[in-house]
Amino acid sequence: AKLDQVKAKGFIQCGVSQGLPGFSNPDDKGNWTGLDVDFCRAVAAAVFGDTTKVKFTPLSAKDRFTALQSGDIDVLSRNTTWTISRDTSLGLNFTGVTYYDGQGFMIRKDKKVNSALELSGASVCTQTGTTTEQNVADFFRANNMQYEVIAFATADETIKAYDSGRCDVYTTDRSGLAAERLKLTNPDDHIVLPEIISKEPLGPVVSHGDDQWFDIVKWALFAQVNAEELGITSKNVDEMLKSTNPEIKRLVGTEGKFGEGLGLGNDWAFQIVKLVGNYGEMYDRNVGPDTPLKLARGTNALWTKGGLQYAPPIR
Amino acid sequence: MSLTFDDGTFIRAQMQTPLPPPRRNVGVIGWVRQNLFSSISNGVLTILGILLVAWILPPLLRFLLIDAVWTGDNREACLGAQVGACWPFIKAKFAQLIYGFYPSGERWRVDLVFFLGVALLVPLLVLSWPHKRLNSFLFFVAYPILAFILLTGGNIGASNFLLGHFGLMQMVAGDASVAGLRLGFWLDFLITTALCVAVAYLIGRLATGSGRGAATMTAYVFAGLGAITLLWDVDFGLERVETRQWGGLLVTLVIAVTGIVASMPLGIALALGRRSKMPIVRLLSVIFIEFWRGVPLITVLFFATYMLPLFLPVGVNPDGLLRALVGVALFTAAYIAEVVRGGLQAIPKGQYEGAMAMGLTWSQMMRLIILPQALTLVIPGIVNSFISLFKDTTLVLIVSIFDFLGQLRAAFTDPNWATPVTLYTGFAFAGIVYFIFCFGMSRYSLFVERRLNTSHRH
Amino acid sequence: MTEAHSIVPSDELPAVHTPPGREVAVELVGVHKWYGEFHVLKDINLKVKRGERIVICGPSGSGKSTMIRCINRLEEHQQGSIVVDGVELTNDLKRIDEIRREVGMCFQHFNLFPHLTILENCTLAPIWVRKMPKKDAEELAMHFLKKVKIPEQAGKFPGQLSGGQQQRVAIARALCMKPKIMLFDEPTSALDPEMVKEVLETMVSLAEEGMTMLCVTHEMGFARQVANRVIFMDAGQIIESNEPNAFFSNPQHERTKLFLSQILH
Amino acid sequence: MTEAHSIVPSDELPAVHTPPGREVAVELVGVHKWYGEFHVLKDINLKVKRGERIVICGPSGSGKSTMIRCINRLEEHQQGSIVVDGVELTNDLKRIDEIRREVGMCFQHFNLFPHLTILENCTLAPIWVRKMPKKDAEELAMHFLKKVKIPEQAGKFPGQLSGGQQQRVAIARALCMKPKIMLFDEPTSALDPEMVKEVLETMVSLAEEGMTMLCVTHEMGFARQVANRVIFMDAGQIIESNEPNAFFSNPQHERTKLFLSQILH
Amino acid sequence: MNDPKVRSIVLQVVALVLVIVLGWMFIDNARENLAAQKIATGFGFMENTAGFGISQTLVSYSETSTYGRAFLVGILNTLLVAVIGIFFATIIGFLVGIGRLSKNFVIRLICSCYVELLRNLPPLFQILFWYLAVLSAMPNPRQSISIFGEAFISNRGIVVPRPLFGDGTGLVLWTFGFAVLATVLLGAWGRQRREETGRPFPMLWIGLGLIVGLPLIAMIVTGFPITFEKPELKGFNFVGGMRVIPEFVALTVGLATYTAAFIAENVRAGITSVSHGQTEAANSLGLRSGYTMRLVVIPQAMRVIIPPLTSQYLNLTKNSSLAVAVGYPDLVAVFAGTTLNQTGQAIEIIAITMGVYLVISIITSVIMNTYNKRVALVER
Ligand SMILES: Nc1ncnc2c1ncn2[C@@H]1O[C@H](COP(=O)(O)OP(=O)(O)OP(=O)(O)O)[C@@H](O)[C@H]1O
Ligand SMILES: Nc1ncnc2c1ncn2[C@@H]1O[C@H](COP(=O)(O)OP(=O)(O)OP(=O)(O)O)[C@@H](O)[C@H]1O
Ligand SMILES: [Mg+2]
Ligand SMILES: [Mg+2]
Repeated sequence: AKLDQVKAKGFIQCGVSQGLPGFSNPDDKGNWTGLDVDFCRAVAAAVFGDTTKVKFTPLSAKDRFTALQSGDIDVLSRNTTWTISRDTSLGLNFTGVTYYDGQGFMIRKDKKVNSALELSGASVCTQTGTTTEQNVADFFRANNMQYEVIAFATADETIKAYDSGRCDVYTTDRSGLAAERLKLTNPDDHIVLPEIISKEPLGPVVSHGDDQWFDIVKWALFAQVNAEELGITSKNVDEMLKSTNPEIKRLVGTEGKFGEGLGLGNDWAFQIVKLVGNYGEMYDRNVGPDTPLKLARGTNALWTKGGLQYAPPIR
Repeated sequence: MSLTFDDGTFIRAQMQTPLPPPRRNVGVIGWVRQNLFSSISNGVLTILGILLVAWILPPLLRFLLIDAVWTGDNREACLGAQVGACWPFIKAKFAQLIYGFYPSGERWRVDLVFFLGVALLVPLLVLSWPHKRLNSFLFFVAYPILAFILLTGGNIGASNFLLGHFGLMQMVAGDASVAGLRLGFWLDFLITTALCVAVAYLIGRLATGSGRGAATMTAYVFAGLGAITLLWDVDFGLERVETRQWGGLLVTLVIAVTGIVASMPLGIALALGRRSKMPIVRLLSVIFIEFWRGVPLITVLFFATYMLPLFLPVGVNPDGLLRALVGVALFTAAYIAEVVRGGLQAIPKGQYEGAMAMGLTWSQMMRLIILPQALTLVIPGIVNSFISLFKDTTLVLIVSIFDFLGQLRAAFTDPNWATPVTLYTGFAFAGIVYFIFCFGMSRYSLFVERRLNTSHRH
Repeated sequence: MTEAHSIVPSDELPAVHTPPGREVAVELVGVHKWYGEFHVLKDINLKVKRGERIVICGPSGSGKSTMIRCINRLEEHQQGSIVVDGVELTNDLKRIDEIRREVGMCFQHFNLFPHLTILENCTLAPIWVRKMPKKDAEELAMHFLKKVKIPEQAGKFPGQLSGGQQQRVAIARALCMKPKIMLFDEPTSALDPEMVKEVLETMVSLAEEGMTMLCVTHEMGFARQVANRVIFMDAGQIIESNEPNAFFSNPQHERTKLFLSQILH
Repeated sequence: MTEAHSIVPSDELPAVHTPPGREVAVELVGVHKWYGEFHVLKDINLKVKRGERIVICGPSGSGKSTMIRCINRLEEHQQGSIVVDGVELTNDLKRIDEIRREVGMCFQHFNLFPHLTILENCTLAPIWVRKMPKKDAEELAMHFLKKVKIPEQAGKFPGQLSGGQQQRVAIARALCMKPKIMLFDEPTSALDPEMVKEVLETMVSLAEEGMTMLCVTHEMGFARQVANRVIFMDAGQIIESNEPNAFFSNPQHERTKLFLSQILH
Repeated sequence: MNDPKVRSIVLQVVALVLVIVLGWMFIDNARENLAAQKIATGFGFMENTAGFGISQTLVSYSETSTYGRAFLVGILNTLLVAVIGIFFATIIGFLVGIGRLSKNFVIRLICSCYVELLRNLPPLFQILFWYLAVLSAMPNPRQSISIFGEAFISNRGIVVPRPLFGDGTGLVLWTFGFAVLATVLLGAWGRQRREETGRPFPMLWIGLGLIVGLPLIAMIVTGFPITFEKPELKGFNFVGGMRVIPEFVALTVGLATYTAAFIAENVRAGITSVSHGQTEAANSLGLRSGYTMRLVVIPQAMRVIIPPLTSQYLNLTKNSSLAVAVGYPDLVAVFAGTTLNQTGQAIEIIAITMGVYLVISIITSVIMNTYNKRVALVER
């Protein structure tokens, strides 16, 4: 089974993106950081109790699935949109949603546009991706608007072209908009329009055929979300071991033997929270308001706070 | 001094001694006159040229030096209205740009490889340095083997040779191993060697009457191959570093150097093939050359990544870097072949005849007479190809290999350094690095060209 | 210059006009030349009258070619003055072009244009320099090609001719500009004995028409037959200058004697 | 072949061995050759004895070079047989290599290797073909360079030598293989008169040592002095073959008479 | 057995057998692999709706067009860049190459710097430089530079009026065609007259007059059937008219100047390979330096220049695949990029792309080789 292979290897091979600010990018020391990366570390924490036992493979959009199919990587945590065709026809399983994203527009304030529906005739800068260009085309066609699209290979050139006035609007996933905004000469002169023209639930993927491994990856995320819901953080998790709240006890492993079902130790969730943190911590650390990206929780808030992050209970 | 008669008769009585030349055209003014303002149109051109320089240089200097930011820890330092290059960004990412994701504890291995490379290359490049033979051997044979062991960690765990693929060896040897070396592999290797030697002997016998030469050649090749594999298979206790973790300048140099070294012999062979009198050999060479020359390197690398695995037996999945290396080498070889062909065409027939008349064999003639001259003639073309190759290494990003530029692009995605000038700074720095290497090659080739030119040295 | 547009009516060349006061075709006074530090020409003094035919000889490397090349400014001299056809050679490009139009040159290595046919080689300069209509230029070229006995080669390329034929084309090409002065640099080197004869015959016939000629050659037969004066050079200097009979029968200078003794073996 | 490894001990070359039954060095019987449709050599019959010295002359394009080049198979003949040193020339590569080792050739255009020094030019073949140790080869090369009087040029490159010096290097290079037969193709074309003399002197001294020589040349002085036989070719055929005195004083064929009359002007 | 013929036959047979065995192995493996991975193959996808927009289309195209149409658009865009880039690269390359041999020190220095700088920097940087430099130099559409109110230059590109053809256009076009023909014929006659009489013929002016004048007269006669759709600033952008987009300009300029640096080196090598004697001979005939260059040196240098020049043309064409960096929709961006991303049919798409480039390259090679044969020297 995958778990045994991974244990034998001594590390998890995790596919990440080749560089997406806040999700997976190398930091000054050459370590991969970001939301997607931290999730891989969470899985490593669950399996090994050690976040360093993970190796990263940067993958392009084109070879990410092949890498998974061929077993080069154990888990793919690389902003991959969950769609039915990918879930069913590629021999893969999506394990959950680490980030609810959607394609949006950014525009200069002085254009005095408040809605994407006023964009008729605009020039649109975008990065070639799997669906970005199609989404724009569909949106403008559905609303009977004219447009001109200029598609670049990388985000860096796209934002430069937009900044220099080549385009009226810049479109990409909203997380991307926040990241690229940092590179604008005057970030405050630009606004993000309210419309979201596509649903982009991004989540980790594993390959078909090993349900145990599928469960481990799935529940690693659920454990983080549950931890946030229960108020368990990496700072207070040690105290939480003494908690009497049965829900907390089940999560940190002081009650029940839920780890066994996954083939792991019963402290699996404890390790995740201890070493990586709960979902909120992970979010805030990588993309939250205190980071340069300054992304509000929005749809990624807990269901209790009006967002979509909801995890089945541990019991 | 001399006798001159009315009828034009003249006899010199005393020979003149050579005098030093007059110093008329020396001095700054003389030089300026002659070189800059020798005519009106020349003067106009001179002034236009100076204006052009005055137009380009100042903004460049301002961005790179005057307005540049020199210290800081994150993006905050480089924000602002009139900011030039953001050098702290480069400083923060410098190690990555050189080593990629190579584990920081193991970077001494890369340093050692760099150091050895320079130490062996410099005496090779200095034409007057003695011991060229030993030096070439060290650089072209010993160094690559050593570099391979150092960079990857060696201990490749050789398991399958030719027969192994057909599942034949397992039965005989199983998984037994001695001192970490798998017996199955080595048995397989020996049998394959014997088979190949035999085949070579047969072919040689058919073609030239005596198969001994071909057989010993093959035996030597296999012995070399075996020795190298053996070395690579030994466990030196170095940590294994996958090529995936390599990156930055390291990858750029590995690809460029391997590409250059591998494409030369291949290109020469192709050029000779294209000029061969044997129609099939010629046709194959032409097809090969025109194919590789006709398609963009991007698609070649695409091919290597997405399609090559399809053409190989199931389960054989060569390393990504290796695929890129092969692609780059074949691509460059096609260009080199065309350049070399040009050189071969320029060698007068008399040189061939001179060599033949002395009783040299074909290979001696090529090696000793024709190729040295042809290659010297086309040094500029070869270096042009190398410069292109060096710059084209950036395309390996497609194969998920982070070369120098790829690593830079990855660094751009760090939100901690996302500023309006990050991109320009990065590209300016990369531009300088690429320029240094390419310009070095171009100048060195000029120097060699002059040195090897034996025709007009008085 | 004035008769540039007239075509040759008969087989005869028009006689060379000698404007008054211009009876000196070429005059070199105290000419020195250096190649870098190397002193090639040392104090050359030479006066060539119109219609005179001068043969220059001397050992290899003595500066014969260099001197000839200075006369139409293919090389620059550093000291002294050279006056050709009444015009002094300076850096003035206009004047140099003017002089080159009047001075024909026939190179040691022919220097034919390999990408042009023989006819085109000959008509190139008349058309572009003399602005002669193409038809006239071709007629003129054929006239001279006939004179050097290779009219049938007009359509071929230089690469298709034998050495001797190329040599003759070079002469015809120079003549097509109807120069007042002709410079020949070893016009018979690298030729077969039979060819040598033909080329020399061509030159003799030119000489008979009264053209001013300076010719570097070692064909002593030619010198005897045609030259008004023989000049012997060595080490960048004119050693001896005399009329042919005296030169051959009674050389004065030691160096000349030695040289002649080796040639006439 | 057997003495390939011995070095020359003194200034003298070893006497040429003549194995019994091999007194004929070169024999051409009914040789024909075509270039495409062009019949260059027509029924050539020639027998050269060991130690014989033959001069070949004739007008340009008569096939002299072609014939010489057939003898060491730089050109292929289509009909007839050529036997060199007892070996018949066929397509067999081994044999051709064997013959080329025994036949030295000195080209009309020298064909020196410009990227090698003079010494390297001379030692190349002894080292790679005769497998001689480098030191011995160099000694041998210096021996012959001395013989042609240019030992001081050994370290230079061909491009730095004058034509006459290059010519002599070409001779020395051929001799370093210690060939039994030497072929010379116009060894004095394109040379200065002073140089011609030097080259011919070298050849005379070789001839005196008894080497078999075939030499294309128009230097009749050389023919008179050295040759055993003079062959006159025209239009691809041997027109006349005679010993020198008879050839010059009393040519038989009309064509020969015409040719000689033009040379001896 | 020592016969070279036998030898060469054996060698060739061995080579052929090797190639066939290798090829067979490849094909066999591919068959097996394809079957095993159930990868969809076939070119049916070319008929599917593309569903994405393209910023520059030389033939009509919209989001509802097929992938096949997008493919065609990509090819045409690539060809456009290649042809125009080659044209300018050749001109600049020759000028700089000749400039490197100039007598003027400053010109020589500038040309050397040009070559060393542009040749040794990656083309990607240069294209980006031009793109961002061009963009930053241009005003936004509202402040666009207006040329007589007809054409506008802004950071959206250069917009010019688009001709709309009404009734009677045929006549105007015919007269235009006639004028061109007449000019060509007249030119030929003029050249002939020049050769015959030596008098020059003012071809430029007469030709211009003909080509502009005749259609103008025809227009007046037919009452101006050709109207122009003037571009207008509407909302964000200009509407109507024809537009040259900045991506195209930057890519073409970048590629042309980059390739020109290589061409310049080839040209220099070619010129220096023409022996000095040729220049001297031309000079001694009285030809001025301009004529000498044009009539004697360049024609001979061409022999040396053409083979590497062909390589450079191929390189320029292939480097046009860098287009995607500046958002120009060339073949690789549109087809091997967006289309590949959307359909995932890597094998077919990469194979087709390689095929297209191969065909373009081979056509270029054939044309250049034909020309090369024509300028080859005739020798014995
Ligand atoms: N460009 C040059 N630079 C330096 N030295 C030169 C140059 N050209 C010629 N020389 C030298 O100038 C001297 C005279 O050369 P020149 O060609 O005039 O000789 P020459 O008398 O014509 O000899 P030959 O009979 O061999 O043609 C020679 O010693 C030669 O080496
Ligand atoms: N490769 C070839 N193809 C066709 N014809 C050739 C070829 N080589 C030589 N010829 C012709 O063969 C004839 C004999 O040439 P060859 O070189 O033997 O003459 P030669 O007697 O040596 O003359 P020269 O004294 O000028 O050297 C000439 O007419 C020549 O044009
Ligand atoms: Mg001379
Ligand atoms: Mg000959």
